[in-house]
Amino acid sequence: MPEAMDASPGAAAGGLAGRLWRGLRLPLGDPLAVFGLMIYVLFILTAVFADQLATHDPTEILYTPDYDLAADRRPGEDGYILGTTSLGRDIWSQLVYGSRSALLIGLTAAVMVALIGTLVGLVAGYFGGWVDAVLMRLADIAFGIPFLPFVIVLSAFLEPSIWNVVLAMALVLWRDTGRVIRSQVLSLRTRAYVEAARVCGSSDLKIVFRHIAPNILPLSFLYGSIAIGWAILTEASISFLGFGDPDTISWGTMLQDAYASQALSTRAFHWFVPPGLCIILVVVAGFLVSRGYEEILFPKLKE
Amino acid sequence: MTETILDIRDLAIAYRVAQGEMRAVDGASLAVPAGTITGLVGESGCGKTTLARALTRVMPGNARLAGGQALFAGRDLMTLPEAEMNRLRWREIAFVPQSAMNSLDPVYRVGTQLREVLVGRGGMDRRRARARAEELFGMVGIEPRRLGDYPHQFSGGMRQRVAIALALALGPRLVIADEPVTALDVIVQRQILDQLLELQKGLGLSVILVTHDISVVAYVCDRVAVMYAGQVVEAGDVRTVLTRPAHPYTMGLCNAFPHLDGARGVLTPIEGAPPDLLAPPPGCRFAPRCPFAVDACRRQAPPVQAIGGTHLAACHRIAEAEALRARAARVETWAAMAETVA
Amino acid sequence: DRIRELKLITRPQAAQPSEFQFAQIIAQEWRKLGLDVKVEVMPWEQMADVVWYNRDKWDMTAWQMVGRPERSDPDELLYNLYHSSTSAKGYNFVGYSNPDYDRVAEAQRREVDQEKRRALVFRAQEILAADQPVMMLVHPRSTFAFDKTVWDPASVVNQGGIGIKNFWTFVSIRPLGGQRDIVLNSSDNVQGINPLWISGGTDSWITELVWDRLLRIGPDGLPRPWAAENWEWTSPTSITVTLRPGQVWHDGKPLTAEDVRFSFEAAMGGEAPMYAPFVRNIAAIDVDGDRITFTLKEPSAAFLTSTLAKINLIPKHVWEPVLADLATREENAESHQEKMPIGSGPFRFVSWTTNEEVVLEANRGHWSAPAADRWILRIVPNAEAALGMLRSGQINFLADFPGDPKVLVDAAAADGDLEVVSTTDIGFRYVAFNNRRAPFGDPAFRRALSSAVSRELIVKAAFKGFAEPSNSIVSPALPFWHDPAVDNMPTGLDLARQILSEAGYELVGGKLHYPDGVRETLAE
Amino acid sequence: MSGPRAGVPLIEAEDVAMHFRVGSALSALVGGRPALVRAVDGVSLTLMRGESVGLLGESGCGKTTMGRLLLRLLRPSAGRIRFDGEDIAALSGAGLRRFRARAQMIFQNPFEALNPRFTIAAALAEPLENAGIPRAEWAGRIERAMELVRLPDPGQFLARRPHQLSGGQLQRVVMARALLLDPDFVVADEPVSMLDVSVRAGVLNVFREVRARLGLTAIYISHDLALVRYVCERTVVMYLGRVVEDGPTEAMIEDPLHPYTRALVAAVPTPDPDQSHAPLPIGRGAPDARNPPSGCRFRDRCPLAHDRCAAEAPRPTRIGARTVYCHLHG
Amino acid sequence: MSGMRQIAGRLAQLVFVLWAVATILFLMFRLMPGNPLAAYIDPTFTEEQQRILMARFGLDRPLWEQYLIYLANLLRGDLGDSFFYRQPVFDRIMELLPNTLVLTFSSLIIAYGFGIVVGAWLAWARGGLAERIVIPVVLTTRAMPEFWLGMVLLAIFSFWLGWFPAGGTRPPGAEYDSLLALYASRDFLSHLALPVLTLAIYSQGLPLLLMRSNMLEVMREDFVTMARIKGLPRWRVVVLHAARNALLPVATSFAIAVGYQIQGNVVVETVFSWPGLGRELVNAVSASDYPLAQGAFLMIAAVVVVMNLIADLLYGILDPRVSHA
Ligand SMILES: Nc1ncnc2c1ncn2[C@@H]1O[C@H](COP(=O)(O)OP(=O)(O)OP(=O)(O)O)[C@@H](O)[C@H]1O
Ligand SMILES: Nc1ncnc2c1ncn2[C@@H]1O[C@H](COP(=O)(O)OP(=O)(O)OP(=O)(O)O)[C@@H](O)[C@H]1O
Ligand SMILES: [Mg+2]
Ligand SMILES: [Mg+2]
Repeated sequence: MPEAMDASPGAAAGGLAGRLWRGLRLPLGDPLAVFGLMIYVLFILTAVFADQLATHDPTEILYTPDYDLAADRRPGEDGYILGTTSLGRDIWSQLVYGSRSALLIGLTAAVMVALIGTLVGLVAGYFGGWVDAVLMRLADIAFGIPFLPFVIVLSAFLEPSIWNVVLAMALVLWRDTGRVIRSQVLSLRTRAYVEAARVCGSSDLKIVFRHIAPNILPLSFLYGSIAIGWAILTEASISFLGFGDPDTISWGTMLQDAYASQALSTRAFHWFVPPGLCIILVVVAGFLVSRGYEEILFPKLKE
Repeated sequence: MTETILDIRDLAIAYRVAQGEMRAVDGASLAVPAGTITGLVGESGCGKTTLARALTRVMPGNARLAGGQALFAGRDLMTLPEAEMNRLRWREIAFVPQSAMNSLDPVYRVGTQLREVLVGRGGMDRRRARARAEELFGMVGIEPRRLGDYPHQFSGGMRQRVAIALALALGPRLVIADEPVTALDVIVQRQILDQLLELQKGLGLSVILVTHDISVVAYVCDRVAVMYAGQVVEAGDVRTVLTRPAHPYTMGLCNAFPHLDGARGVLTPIEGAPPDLLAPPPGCRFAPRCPFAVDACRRQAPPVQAIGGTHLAACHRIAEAEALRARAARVETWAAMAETVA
Repeated sequence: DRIRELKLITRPQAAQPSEFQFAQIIAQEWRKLGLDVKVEVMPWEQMADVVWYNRDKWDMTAWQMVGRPERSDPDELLYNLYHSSTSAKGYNFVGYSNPDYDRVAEAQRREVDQEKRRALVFRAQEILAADQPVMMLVHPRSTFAFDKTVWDPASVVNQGGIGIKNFWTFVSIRPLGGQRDIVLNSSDNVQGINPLWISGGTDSWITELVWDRLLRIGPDGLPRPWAAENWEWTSPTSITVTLRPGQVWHDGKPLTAEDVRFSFEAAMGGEAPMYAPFVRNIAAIDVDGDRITFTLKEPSAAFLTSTLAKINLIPKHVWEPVLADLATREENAESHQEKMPIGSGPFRFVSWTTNEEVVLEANRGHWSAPAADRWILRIVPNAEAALGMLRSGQINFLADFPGDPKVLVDAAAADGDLEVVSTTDIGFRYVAFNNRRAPFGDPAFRRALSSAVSRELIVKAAFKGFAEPSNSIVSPALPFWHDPAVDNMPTGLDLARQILSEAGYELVGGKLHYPDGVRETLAE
Repeated sequence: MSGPRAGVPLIEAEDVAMHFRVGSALSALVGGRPALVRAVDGVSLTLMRGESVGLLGESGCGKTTMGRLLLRLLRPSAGRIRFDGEDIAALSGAGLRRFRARAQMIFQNPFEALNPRFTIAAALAEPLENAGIPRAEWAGRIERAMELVRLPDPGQFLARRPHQLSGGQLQRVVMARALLLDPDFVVADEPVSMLDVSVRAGVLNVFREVRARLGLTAIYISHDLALVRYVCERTVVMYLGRVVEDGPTEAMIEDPLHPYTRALVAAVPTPDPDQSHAPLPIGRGAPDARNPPSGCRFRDRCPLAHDRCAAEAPRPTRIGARTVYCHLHG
Repeated sequence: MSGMRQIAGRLAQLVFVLWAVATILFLMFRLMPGNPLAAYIDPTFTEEQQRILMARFGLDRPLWEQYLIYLANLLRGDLGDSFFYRQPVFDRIMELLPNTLVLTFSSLIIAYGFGIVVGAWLAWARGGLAERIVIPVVLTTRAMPEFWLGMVLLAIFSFWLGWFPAGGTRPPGAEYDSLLALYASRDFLSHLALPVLTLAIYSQGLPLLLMRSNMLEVMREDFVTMARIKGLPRWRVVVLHAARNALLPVATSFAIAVGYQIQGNVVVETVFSWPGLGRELVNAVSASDYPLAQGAFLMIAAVVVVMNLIADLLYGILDPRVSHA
């Protein structure tokens, strides 16, 4: 009996970190999702140890003492692992540092989208009334804003920076998360156990955090992991269109650089394929993880 | 007596699940006389739907025939080639599902769904199909002009009538109705049952009516079979089974129902829960909940025995039925089990 | 005082890869002198806003002057870029001010005697070389290509300082086979097709072909007769031209001297502000039959190049009502896009599809009718696609190649059907110092920075060798005006350090400091 | 807890109405009237202390809504509800917390009434924590409540999660949770309709017992007259958001006054093979809460309806201990 | 009746959203530091000339007045004059919008046709090898940056194989009587092929996955089981019952996808030199042509909002549960 009691309200408290970790409910049951998580880990490690992995400063223009640019080196040539760009920068180092921007953009965007969307959804769904009305009208507006054009316009005003993508996502893309979570909250709110919590005197705050939030967290993570991919793809598109930040090495700017330098014509596959692959891998990883969450959320899909 | 239209013998159906194979129906036997309504009762999960669906041979992907036969007019439905089975479906054997809302395709008008069956399965031309559809609607008491409506435009009771009309469309010999009134209010339920009775009598249909409500059985059925944990434990004509049950489970079931008139006596629950079908107990499956269980019950499965006429039961103490019935009427008999099964 | 962090503005890599690249290199080198240099990237519009309109707010900027035929005369560059009178508002955005230089620049513009003027132009180049108001980098080589299986290479004209993409080529280029359309590309959109509006660079290719001018700058860089048969200076301020007979507008009406007068007056009126500077010197225009006499306010050596070879001849019967209408409204002629532009040039307008193509056809009735049938300009926004289209035959004249010239040359070598021609340009690239602002007010400091960077490195690293190192704003492509004495400026970090220390600058703790007693004062 | 004092009203509902707006607010703005569902439309109801009342009616007639109104889970569109003399709409803060401790609910679907992520112990601790009961008392209270609902050996359940219990057990846990704080008033919303017949009786018995032992005031919501009869002495029959008949259960079954009640009584099937097959005294058709008929709501299905039924809504008529809303008795 | 009311409500919402977007845009463009016309004022201009130019675009008035004029003009369909072209923005946009729409719709129709069929088939063949191969491939196509995919297709099919032209909508100098004649021509189709292929490859994933999961869900529904119990032919069950129902949300998603696609076109139009609205927006933003950028943005937003509305209405039309409520 006493030990059963320990397992009880403790399960509801138990430290924020622990609760978050449990809230994460990493989709470890699904092999594809695990594969996605492994890709994440790989890229996170690369980003963390970028300084050790990179062989050069990714933006340094490399030239020989007699003023010959070390440009267009093929992989392996002169010790450049993936060769150099036609402006004389080391591709391998750029790729390695690119993972940092990707991680930065991806994670912050994911956190923004998930956090804002979740808060909006929770507040609108649970409290309803005019708060809901205002928030949902804002969501309507956000749904009316074409995203990529918005990022373009935004980058034109602010200094070119990878944060523009994050900012735009925070300003616009919470809408999907917000709406889905709101409708989820609306349905959770009428669940008998939420009603039961009210009958037994739980405050709104307690109900939201104890009974509702834990059930929508996986949904937030689902949207968060999709947002990672979106952010990275958007950053790449923006860079490709020339609105990127030239001082920050990202896979998008690398692709743009390659494209502007006609890597296609010169068949410099070693230049434009790796960043493309990295983008695809990370984005696919996001999809796989989000599918893992989907199966947690809607287990009927499995059967 | 009358001829038997359906003879189910030792039927077993198994589901593949994560933990292994579960026999949802495990050696069930049942004879359905032609032109009667046979009730199939039992608590949730005892395999009623599984049995009923098996007769159509449209089963979930993880289901498998694990033995037995179902002879329909002499032919074994379980081994019939698929093409031939498909010819039988709906023309000979029709089905009324529990939830008519979900069983009607929401995107087609009900008239279209009737026509699909009449034309596609009945081979009628469109004009005849139209006339027949109107006739069917008349039979179940819905105005023919509502053929043009969509399912969601009907109330629950009317949908159930539509489902009955659909089942009767091709003049089948056997109608299997899986809990056709469970989700309905009492008044509507009564109206549907009246309708069903009237049609059955008028058309001379044979009906298998699946339900968990003994009152419904008492109201419409000629015969009844009681299922427990995948097996038919008692069968016979309604009056006999309900007034002189021979199996302790049936006795318990009858005691658990509140009556509207008569003494406001105490209801008696059957303590405990049905067995886990993945690992059913040896011997009689009801033994763990049975206040009359003896050692033999726990060791050996009782055979189905005839008590008289068509009354059958599977119980080791069938000879003492009379005495047991008397004991079963007392609350204490069952309450004593509460401690044992918990 | 320690020298503050200096900011070098450049355009983004996507827009200007070589500029971006040389800015990076230069900053990388200057840091070795003990300076803090930050490269700031901004798009052209923002850069223009800062540099033109906030003249005391910036330190240094990468800049570019493009080669236009009328810049074949050195006057525009010498006077406008560095004369102190244009410092407040005009082209002298660097704020260079030197009375000696002003005198020389004024003198050359009035001097009608070629030889004497040449000496003055040389003198001006030498003063600039000594003062280094800007850090001259290179005259790039403009590189174009065409399909030599379609066009006869002998019929392609290479205009000095401009390259093979020029008026003369388009008029004379000769098809070898059945493909008789010039299909060329541009990476910029066409803004308008308007003889009274100097819009985008690409637009001028079209206006040049559709509208004739009295004179045209020849492949040799000198003005030659065109719609005017000849010209004659009757006094230092008066010039008479005779119209070539038999010219007609594309709509069939004859071209008269009245039309010519109308064209110049249209530019002098308020409705075509961008042409106004070119006709500001005209005091009067008199018409006498086929002869038109221009009376100038003051002598001008560059009048032929910058005015007579510049103003488009427009039909009075088309434009007179238009201009009268515009005079009553806020819009000016720049907003008037003719549905069917009418000129008298060797090509006639056919169609314009936004962001896609402009089609002109040969004006067979022209006295100098082109050999090709049509001139089709395709808008291809990026180099990769342009090159691919050239190789696959979807275009046959590569008129705009923002990409890496080396890739083009390699591609041509591999292909065999393509001919690539590169020509040293009139235009040039440089880094402008803001002369108004410390520490750039000190010529020694400017000289030191300028000599710190090897131009060879710039040529190789930023231009892939497709540029000529330069220390003069007058291109070597104009041999008559270019002063060879200023070429070959010595460079090197050691030299730069020497200049700095001679001028009193000191290195303290690895950072460069002003000479003793000099304090940094900025008028913000 | 004060003992039951018969004859003292605990709950008084006066002319309570609950109208749900369906459809979006914006379309209402543009198109005028929004669609209204009159789930409860003018119900007056008084419950004495210790009294248990069955709330009977077909699906959608507003039973659950009424129950939720009484517990202040909804705020009525009109009318007033007093609990122990206090208007519950005015409650807030500590007053509301006290009310929450005194008025409890037992839910229809025990599988949903407990948060699947909580252990049974955590679920049971929640009301105690909210009521500010000292932690030391929790175990004792929980044990007592579990005993009340006849869950022998509670220790074996506490660490489990809901899906590891059977329906009957779960429903008893839900009851235990409702009884933890010694409430005065309990609303049971069809507590056995999701349960299997064989276990139903057990839960009903517990409910009857607990009510009697604690002197609870209770409302038992159901659409099954036989069940109501089993647990309640008094029954209120609702039809389309209104009360049609109110009185002692036995009398109602013996002699239903309202035509609807009559049909209801006739329709209830019994496990008796000899029951009557006489046609039901009611027309076909389905009630629609969005467009209820004028006057008496039952008139379009009523075999005895006459002109007056369409014209005016029937007023309550008292006949002994019973009240009926029908013009036939007016 | 209530249907009309609902449409009226949604229209009001649409107008509200467009107004909000227009206002946000206005504020963004006007509150930006610096002279909006900087890029278009030649330094040789006199003060007077500059003033005239400012007045020409109404930039000399106070902000609120500009805003009111802007709104009033919007109502009249007047999006102002482009700085870059010195022409009415509306005309430019109307010239480019059809190209963008053709690209969007043709690619989506292909993507949806393919996605629906393959998605349904995958649901049918659930759990098989096909699923294990196709799904990762589909996910990968959605993860590819569109421009990257476009570049690769361009390199292969245009530059190397020479099967398709690399850009534009028509062969050089080709003339057509009308836009329709152009769109109906073979030349146009060959120009359309690569950008459409790029977009279609990118977009097919959504309908495919959606169709598959809907199908899986619908196949579990009672009415599908019932159709089988009725002894209906297998194809009828799968196509007329399962697929027909699974199609509902997919069809609705089409309209929403149009909205999404039209935003994404920005990139593909740039790769394939496609004279459409997206590329014009990029040009306008790069050229600081605010009126044009604003107009193009608004037009795209309008398409998005209208498509969202159509999605709603479509749902109502296609799903009898809503339309016949
Ligand atoms: N597709 C399936 N896969 C695995 N197990 C199943 C499946 N369908 C049913 N079962 C299990 O088989 C047993 C019998 O189910 P069945 O639906 O036949 O019972 P039932 O008597 O109809 O119950 P109810 O009264 O609830 O409808 C149950 O334990 C059920 O959980
Ligand atoms: N939150 C709500 N919003 C809109 N309508 C509602 C809401 N809650 C209930 N209703 C409607 O109010 C009416 C009464 O509902 P209520 O749940 O009270 O009925 P009930 O008698 O409990 O029915 P049941 O026996 O099916 O539980 C129904 O028509 C229902 O659809
Ligand atoms: Mg069943
Ligand atoms: Mg209810």
